[in-house]
Amino acid sequence: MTLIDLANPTRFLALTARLLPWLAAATVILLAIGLYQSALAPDDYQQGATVKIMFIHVPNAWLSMFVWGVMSIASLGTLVWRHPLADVAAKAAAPIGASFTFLALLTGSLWGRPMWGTYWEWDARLTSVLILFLMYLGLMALWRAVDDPSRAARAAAVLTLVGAINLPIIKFSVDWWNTLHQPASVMRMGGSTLDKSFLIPLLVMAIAFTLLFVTLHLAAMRNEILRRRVRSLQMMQASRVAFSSAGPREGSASNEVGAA
Amino acid sequence: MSLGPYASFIVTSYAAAALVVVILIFWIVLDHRNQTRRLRELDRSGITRRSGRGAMDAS
Amino acid sequence: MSGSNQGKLQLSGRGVACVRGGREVFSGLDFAAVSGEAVAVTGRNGSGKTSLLRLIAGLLIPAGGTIILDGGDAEMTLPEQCHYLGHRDALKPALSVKENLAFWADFLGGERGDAAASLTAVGLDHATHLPAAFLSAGQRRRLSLARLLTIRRRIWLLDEPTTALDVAGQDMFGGLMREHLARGGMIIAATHAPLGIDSRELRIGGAV
Amino acid sequence: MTALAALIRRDIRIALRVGGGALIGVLFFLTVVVLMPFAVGPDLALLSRLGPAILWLGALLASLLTLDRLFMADHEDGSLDLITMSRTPLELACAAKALAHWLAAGLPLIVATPVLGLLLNLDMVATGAVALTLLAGTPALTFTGMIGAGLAVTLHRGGLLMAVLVLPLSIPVLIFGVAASQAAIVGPMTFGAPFSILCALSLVSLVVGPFAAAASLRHGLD
Repeated sequence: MTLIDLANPTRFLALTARLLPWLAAATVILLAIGLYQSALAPDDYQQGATVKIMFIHVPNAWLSMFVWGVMSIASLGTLVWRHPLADVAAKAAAPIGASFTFLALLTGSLWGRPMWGTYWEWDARLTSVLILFLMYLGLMALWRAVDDPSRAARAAAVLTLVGAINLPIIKFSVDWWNTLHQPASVMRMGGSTLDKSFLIPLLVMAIAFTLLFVTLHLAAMRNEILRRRVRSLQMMQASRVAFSSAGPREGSASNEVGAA
Repeated sequence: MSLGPYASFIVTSYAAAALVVVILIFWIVLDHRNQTRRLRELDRSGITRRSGRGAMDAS
Repeated sequence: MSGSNQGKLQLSGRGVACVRGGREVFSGLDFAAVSGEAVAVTGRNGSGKTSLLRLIAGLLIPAGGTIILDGGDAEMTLPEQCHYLGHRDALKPALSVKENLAFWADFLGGERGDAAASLTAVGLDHATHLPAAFLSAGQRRRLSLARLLTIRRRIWLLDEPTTALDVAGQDMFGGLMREHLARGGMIIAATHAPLGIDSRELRIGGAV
Repeated sequence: MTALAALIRRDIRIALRVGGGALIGVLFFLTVVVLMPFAVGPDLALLSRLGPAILWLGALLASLLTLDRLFMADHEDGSLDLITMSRTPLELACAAKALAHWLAAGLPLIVATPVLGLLLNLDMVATGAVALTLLAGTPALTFTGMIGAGLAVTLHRGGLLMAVLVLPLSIPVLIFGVAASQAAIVGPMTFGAPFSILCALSLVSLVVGPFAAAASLRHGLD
């Protein structure tokens, strides 16, 4: 299967149908292993058992950026290569990416509460993720604001790419803003290298969540293709009504064509 | 395994992650059902795609 | 039917004047119409055809003169007994055909039950659940006509009603208008094209 | 009553459908509030002191900026003509539209307040106070903003002009809204006094707003 083959939505649907069960199974197995290992992981000498939050926080934070990367590539696909599935991929990824980013924020603040004493700290990293979350929501609002998906696709693609360029700048300025105001008061997860007993479950969880994203993304893309198919068929149906009202004979004729 | 004094925070984060993922899955499955149902209804009312690949839609 | 079992309607205007944007569009206009009659308001562009309809509909305030309705429902004002079909279709693209019609039926006091029959009458019964955004200009016009049927008002104020309608649509609309007149309704239509039914012409702004 | 209920249902439905703007208001609110700390600095003590004011300003801007299309859309597609001609008094129709707008765009702001309160380091009492004052005050914002939306139809202009016209009108609401929240958090005033004035402002605007908007719409028709 090359990228050209995938350009045909019908072939893509067939491929998805074959791939999805395997992907789902792999995700479940990896998640089970990851959860088991993170349950067995020892407590951190500084943070105690709260370090377990890391095993879901970090994969979600990783995915929040990874999904934006996927959307950026898809946007390039829309603008440069005009790949017909690119904007489907970009649109389907946005809500999933937003969910992962939300989880990263939520688990981050639940992790921060025992560590810092507040749920929210205007810490550079958390703040950057918050801005990323807002950008995801803005992108979803953009997709929702325009009824015609192919028209929305261009605008969303431009916004996604501008976001991808802007995110490092935002990250940098937030870092600068943060250190300007409160020099290194926030204790982050030990600066030293992670112990192996944490690293392995973390890696497994990260891979499991990535697989989860791929599975959900493919399924959401399939839905999006079907949604567009429904839309174009409905528009055909709307225009057909004009014919059938011209006379009953024509209407029944078109029905027969459909039934054949 | 003991979760220490902050057990509730750990459990809440895992539960929230599970909840959000389940909602996502639920939404995607429901959406799929809706779209296929609409396609079937359209098919019944005699509207098919010009390319005539209606048979592939079921897959 | 609200039409036939009520008395004769007589709409009359005396010395009606209309000023828009500081410019006098027309003045001293006298006109009359009775139930069962269609009046075709004609005139060149800018002669005030639309303004006259909007004056009757109460959407503009006359600069002079009076417009009186005799024989109507005494409890209702003139605009409340009219249905105005303007250039714009008053449809929400986000709502389905059925939802659009049901809203106006609820809001303007029509029968929801009539909605389905009206949609069949104008040839939109296959599209009831589709968003109005999918409709073509002619189909949107047809949906407006369905609203005209659902909300039974004795006086129809029609502004270029046949624009965007195809030949079959114009035939259908002619039939609807004849039915309305037979039921004791009144039609006042601003039009360039022939209306498709017997009508009395009211020419305004004759001086060129 | 069915007429008004139908109008409210329709407006909420449109706001929630694809292309509707109900949730964009919340997103705007969220963004404005998140921007504030970048200007003020991440000092949590300072933020929690400014919190009620920031939340109120954000809610004020969010609810007013989403209002300018309230009558414009209906005017552009001709719905307003039919609404004006109907048996339902235009004042009541205006009130129904404003209520629908508040339900679709105003209530979500109040729901979002606790989350934003967390970001601004407000404690439970403070967040509750701000949410309560917003609940009492945002109807006033919507119903005064409606006057501007009516004028926008008359003037054939929306957007910033409308904001310039309406923002001064909402100053009293802002003053008593923030005062009531501050009173609940730090004192020294009692919460009751500014809060009851806030409620009174809302009630007055519930009466004045529809009449003013309807008057301006009647003159704006042509």
